[in-house]
Amino acid sequence: MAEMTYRDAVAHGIAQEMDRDPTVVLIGEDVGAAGGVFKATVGLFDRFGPDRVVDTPISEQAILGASMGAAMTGLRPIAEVMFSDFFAVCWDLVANEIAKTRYMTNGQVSLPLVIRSANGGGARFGAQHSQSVENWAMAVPGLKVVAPSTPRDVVGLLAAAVRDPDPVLFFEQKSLYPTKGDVPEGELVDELGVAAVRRHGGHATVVALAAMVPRALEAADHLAEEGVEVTVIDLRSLVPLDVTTVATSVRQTGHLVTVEENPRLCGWGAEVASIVAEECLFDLDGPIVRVTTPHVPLPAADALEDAAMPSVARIVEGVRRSLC
Amino acid sequence: MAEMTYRDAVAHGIAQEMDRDPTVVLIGEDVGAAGGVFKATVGLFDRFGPDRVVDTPISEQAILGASMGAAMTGLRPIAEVMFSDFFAVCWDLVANEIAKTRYMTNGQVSLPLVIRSANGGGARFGAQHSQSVENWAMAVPGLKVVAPSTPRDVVGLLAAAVRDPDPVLFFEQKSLYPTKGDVPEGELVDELGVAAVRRHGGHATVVALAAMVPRALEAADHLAEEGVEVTVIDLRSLVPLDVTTVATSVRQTGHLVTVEENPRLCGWGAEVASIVAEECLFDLDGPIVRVTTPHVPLPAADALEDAAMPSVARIVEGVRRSLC
Amino acid sequence: MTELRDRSDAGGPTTGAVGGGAGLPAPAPLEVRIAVYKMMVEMRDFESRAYDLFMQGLVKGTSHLGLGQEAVAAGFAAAMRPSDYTFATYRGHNHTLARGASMTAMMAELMGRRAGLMAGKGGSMHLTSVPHRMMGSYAIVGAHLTIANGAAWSSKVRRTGDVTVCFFGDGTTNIGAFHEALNLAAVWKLPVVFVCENNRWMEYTPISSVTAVARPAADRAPAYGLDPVLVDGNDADATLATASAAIQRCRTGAGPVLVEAETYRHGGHSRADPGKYRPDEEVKAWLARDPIPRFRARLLESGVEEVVLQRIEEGSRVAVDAAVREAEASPPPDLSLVESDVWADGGSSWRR
Amino acid sequence: MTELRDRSDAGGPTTGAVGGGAGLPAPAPLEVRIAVYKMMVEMRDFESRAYDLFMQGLVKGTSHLGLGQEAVAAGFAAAMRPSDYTFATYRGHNHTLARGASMTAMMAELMGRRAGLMAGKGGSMHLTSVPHRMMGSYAIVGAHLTIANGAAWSSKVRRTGDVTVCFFGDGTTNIGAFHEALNLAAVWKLPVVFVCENNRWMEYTPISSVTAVARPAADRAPAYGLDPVLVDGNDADATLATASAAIQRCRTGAGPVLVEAETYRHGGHSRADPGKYRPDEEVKAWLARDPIPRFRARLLESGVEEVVLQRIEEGSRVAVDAAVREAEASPPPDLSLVESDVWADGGSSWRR
Ligand SMILES: Cc1ncc(C[n+]2csc(CCOP(=O)(O)OP(=O)(O)O)c2C)c(N)n1
Ligand SMILES: Cc1ncc(C[n+]2csc(CCOP(=O)(O)OP(=O)(O)O)c2C)c(N)n1
Ligand SMILES: [Mg+2]
Ligand SMILES: [Mg+2]
Repeated sequence: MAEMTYRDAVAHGIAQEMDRDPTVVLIGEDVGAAGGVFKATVGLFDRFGPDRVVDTPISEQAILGASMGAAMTGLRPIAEVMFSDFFAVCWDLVANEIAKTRYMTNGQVSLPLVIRSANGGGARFGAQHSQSVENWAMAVPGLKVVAPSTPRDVVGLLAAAVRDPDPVLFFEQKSLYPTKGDVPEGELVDELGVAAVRRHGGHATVVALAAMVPRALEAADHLAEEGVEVTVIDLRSLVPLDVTTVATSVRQTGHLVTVEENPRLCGWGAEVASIVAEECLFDLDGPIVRVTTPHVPLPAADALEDAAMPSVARIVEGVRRSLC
Repeated sequence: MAEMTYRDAVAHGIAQEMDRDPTVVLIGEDVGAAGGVFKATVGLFDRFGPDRVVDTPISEQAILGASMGAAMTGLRPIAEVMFSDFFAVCWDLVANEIAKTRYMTNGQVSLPLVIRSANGGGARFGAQHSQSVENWAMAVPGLKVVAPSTPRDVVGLLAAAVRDPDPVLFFEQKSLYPTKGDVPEGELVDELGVAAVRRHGGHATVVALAAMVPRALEAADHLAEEGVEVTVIDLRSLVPLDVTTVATSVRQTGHLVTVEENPRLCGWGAEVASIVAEECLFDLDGPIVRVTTPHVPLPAADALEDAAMPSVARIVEGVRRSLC
Repeated sequence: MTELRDRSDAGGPTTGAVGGGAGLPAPAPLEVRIAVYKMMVEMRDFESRAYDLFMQGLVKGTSHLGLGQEAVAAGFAAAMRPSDYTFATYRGHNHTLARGASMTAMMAELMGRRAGLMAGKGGSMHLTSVPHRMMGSYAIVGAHLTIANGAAWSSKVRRTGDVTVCFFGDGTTNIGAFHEALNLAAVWKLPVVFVCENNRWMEYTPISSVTAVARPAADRAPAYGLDPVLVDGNDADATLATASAAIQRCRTGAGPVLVEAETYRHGGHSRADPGKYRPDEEVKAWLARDPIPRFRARLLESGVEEVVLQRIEEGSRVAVDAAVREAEASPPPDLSLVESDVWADGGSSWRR
Repeated sequence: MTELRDRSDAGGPTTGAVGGGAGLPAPAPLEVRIAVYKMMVEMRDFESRAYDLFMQGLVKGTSHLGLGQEAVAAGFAAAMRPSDYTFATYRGHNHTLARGASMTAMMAELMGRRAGLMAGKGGSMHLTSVPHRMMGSYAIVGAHLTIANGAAWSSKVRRTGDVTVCFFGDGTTNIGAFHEALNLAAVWKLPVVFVCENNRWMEYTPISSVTAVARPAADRAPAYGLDPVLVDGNDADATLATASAAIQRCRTGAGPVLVEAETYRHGGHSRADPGKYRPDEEVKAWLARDPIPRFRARLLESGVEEVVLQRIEEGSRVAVDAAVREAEASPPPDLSLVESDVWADGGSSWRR
């Protein structure tokens, strides 16, 4: 058991997979000699050399295209898109090519490929470097979508993603990079699509993802002080989606609150809410409440950004609303 | 009153606005001399000339960038992205620049700009030319999103979009191009964000968009034969979203079914369902049912494509499921 | 031969090969040239029939024909070894045939039948045959140039010596992905040949009206430190020679090659488009340069007997007839395919 | 002077202006050059202070400084008329100052205060001042070149005679949008000057290691039918002269100009980056070419009195001090701004 940061867990997890499988390569802007702009790939260049840890020009389409072509023909690339906002400059590769090619070719082509990206707000970087776009990915059939909330999960889910035969978008929440947690020694591999129940409580089910998980847990502490006990589910993966764990909990609590960092419309919470409203409607004892960033771009100033993103207070208030 | 096709209504609507306002310009691939690949801009080049109806290279980023820069500085461009699938090659302009610039500049920049695109399936064009991506747009704060279902609405909503001071994504459902309908003589201007109730019935509320509207109406006919009377709401616009009309109807019927052409996850129906599950939960007498294309890319073969998209039979079945 | 020189001594495009093969080296062995002729005839027959079937409503959706552009596909395919990779566009029938895919499976794919190359899931614009190293036809302009880089990168990392050949149109040279792909290929010295089939039209728009340079690909080669290479794309000897030189250069690790092949499509852009927007004289002049009769005459000159060519032509007709018959006999795909093969486990489930 | 010639007679890049201004025409009038000096000094002082404030935690988030690159911003701004448009990147403080935006508003924006140029909603990477025709700083590489085209297109359609100047880095020349923007500008003959500030580094990666040509912008100009233009970006006389010529050319309707200005950033890429990845000698050599002392010496040679320059320097310090004071005194923005101005009606409602 070693304590490490979420940031270091990324490099640790990549190293575990590159050590194991010589076909795993890492590609992206400044991922090599510089160790990544978030310092999440430090040491890999020295350890695995420039043939396996490859710096690129500012050409996100070329990065993902190269990764896709390589995945089609025997490599298992891990590509980095530096900020998830930049998926917009290479969305054609992600949504139209990588997601659809196995299907269109009736299974002729396999794309074992991971695309990592720094996602989310909290760093005062403004509207073009702070988005939570996991719902962009979730909306496209053919993509698996993962977003760990702890250093341990970074390693376990990254290993699962690299070993998965399908394309996986791996969202690293940038506000979590400095956070610390225990990571077990030895090889660590998780399964995609298994949520984690981070806290048990009978009054309501709170479903969160990535940076919203610690915040939901903090809200749960506050609520416990007033006698409200909530279950907090960390989804960990949006595709596959662990409907079983969510539905089981909602059947017990009768109340559902989702906590999403993304702006309101068509977030993953809407999907979860719609599933529950179809499959567990008669188990519900109160409205399904979604706590999200309002449907606005993120502002840059610290005071404004803090006011925009779901706060502990807003989560607490959301749970209260769901209970009435 | 003149009968015209949805296709002709596009050119008619554009002409109405170009006649009225000399700052309106049309830009895109083959929109000019060729009259558009869907023949939806026929006649405009001859009528308004090459300075106002401008053919471009295959450079979607350049098309939308030029439109944005022009909108910032005194023109009101209507840009065409030939197939909505191609939004993926210029998503940075749409999602990061056009959507966010007013906000980021604290209102210094206005972007009166319409982006038209042929959306949706049914033409056997396969997975990269058949997507319904209105939910991609809905998920991005700063974009208005419109999708007419009739020739009349094409004209009225296009006029509203062109006159709107904000960026509007205007989705023309390509399977509707050959359909016909009456368009009143004289200037026609609608309001964005007003849904239309296309049929009244007390047993359930069916909410549909674009090509799913006629299909939902057909399903309503079938259901009426078995004594089930449904209200069919044509949303017409996703942003702004006419929550009032939907909620009012659900409060009366107690049942909600959404009919979405998009693949399942994070479609607009999920958002509508989550709103209703929050605001009208205690009005619901049955599960909220979403009828969507399954979460797969669209296949090309006619038999497969027909099986994938929401059919009248699946809508009927969905309504029945919502009633139990 | 179109020489592939270092950039240092390159002034303008290398135009030696353009204009009917004057200045070419001794042509390829006769059996190779005959094989090229056979490919071209089969492409022509296959696509002509596909067009008829489209007009009869049996080919649904859309199709983009390479009628008139056969010498590019055949010349390059003949210069490739079986393990080399092909990437093509929606105008990819010829390139798929050229790598050896089954005519029946292709025709059935166009018709949306169970026997289709992808069981109907891809359609005309997405023909793919991985066993033939035909790595796909791509329907959105630009992306596949970057994907081709990936296959070439993989070949380089895995040290297989394979070369990737990537075809695209003149209109494609104006999209961003073209630029990113060419730069990366050059910086990484990838074994990839980019082949621009310049048929002068981007759908209904003349390429010259939307492009800042006269030769959309060749005039951009120097922007990537590459030699400009132009070839007469309607001259099968010339395309074969250029292809061989380019592929050879890649195979030796000298980095990518960008070729511009000047050619013309005989028909419209897609579907039922009659192509009326093109000036009559332009069409007439290019029809007179039809690569098939031109190459046929050249083969006769080279001593091939008429009967050999006739046998090829007859065989092609028979093969296409059989393919159409078999495709028509194939039922529609099983509807369970709709939800199959999103994932490698064969399914499409997104939940647990 | 960097001559702007027709492509026809252009061999390599026009390098006349590089290397200290030898061969330049008579410099601009003294009052213009003094104004340029004043701008440069203010930029230097403003950004040095912004860096200190960042290290003190008062500037949050990120900031990208143009320390060392001032001669580009000042030279171009001095050649523009007030109605011309500027588009810049996240490294846009200098360009925003150069167009006349208030130091206080800019500093307050960096600090996330109510008095900010965008009331804190944009931050350092998005400085925009429409009244000064500073049409924005863009934080995602590439897009703004295409947007600049739009402003130029609009000027052309509206026949205003205004010119758009668009700044970007060397690393930006490898992204797709660069290619699309340059081609469209050339085809449409837009009045836009694209200025590549080649500071040799793309974040922590040397541009030469990821680019297929030696001069990332100039060597690509011919791919768009344009003249390659190189200028010593650390020589304010040279940038001013090149800017004037380029803008003049655009103003007369001759189409776009692509300029590559060779320069260097004194500090790291962003935030607290010390830029240690750069070779010591490289940094030393470029610090020795610091555009400000160099231009100062040149002005003295031209007969400007020392006291004039000292007064400028003193005035700049005072102005920056005042700006910092005023920005620090400003409260955080009103929280209602979070949901304001998504739409032109001032609000952000998505429902009815
Ligand atoms: C990104 C994108 N934009 C537009 C289209 C629509 N489109 C399909 S083919 C085509 C013309 C392509 O021209 P060219 O590259 O010359 O190839 P050709 O069809 O002549 O073989 C266009 C604009 C597309 N498929 N993808
Ligand atoms: C599309 C995109 N990819 C990556 C980045 C991250 N990034 C920000 S600045 C930068 C380097 C830009 O280099 P250059 O264009 O030379 O400009 P400079 O910073 O040197 O002024 C990178 C890679 C980005 N902002 N946008
Ligand atoms: Mg073409
Ligand atoms: Mg740079």
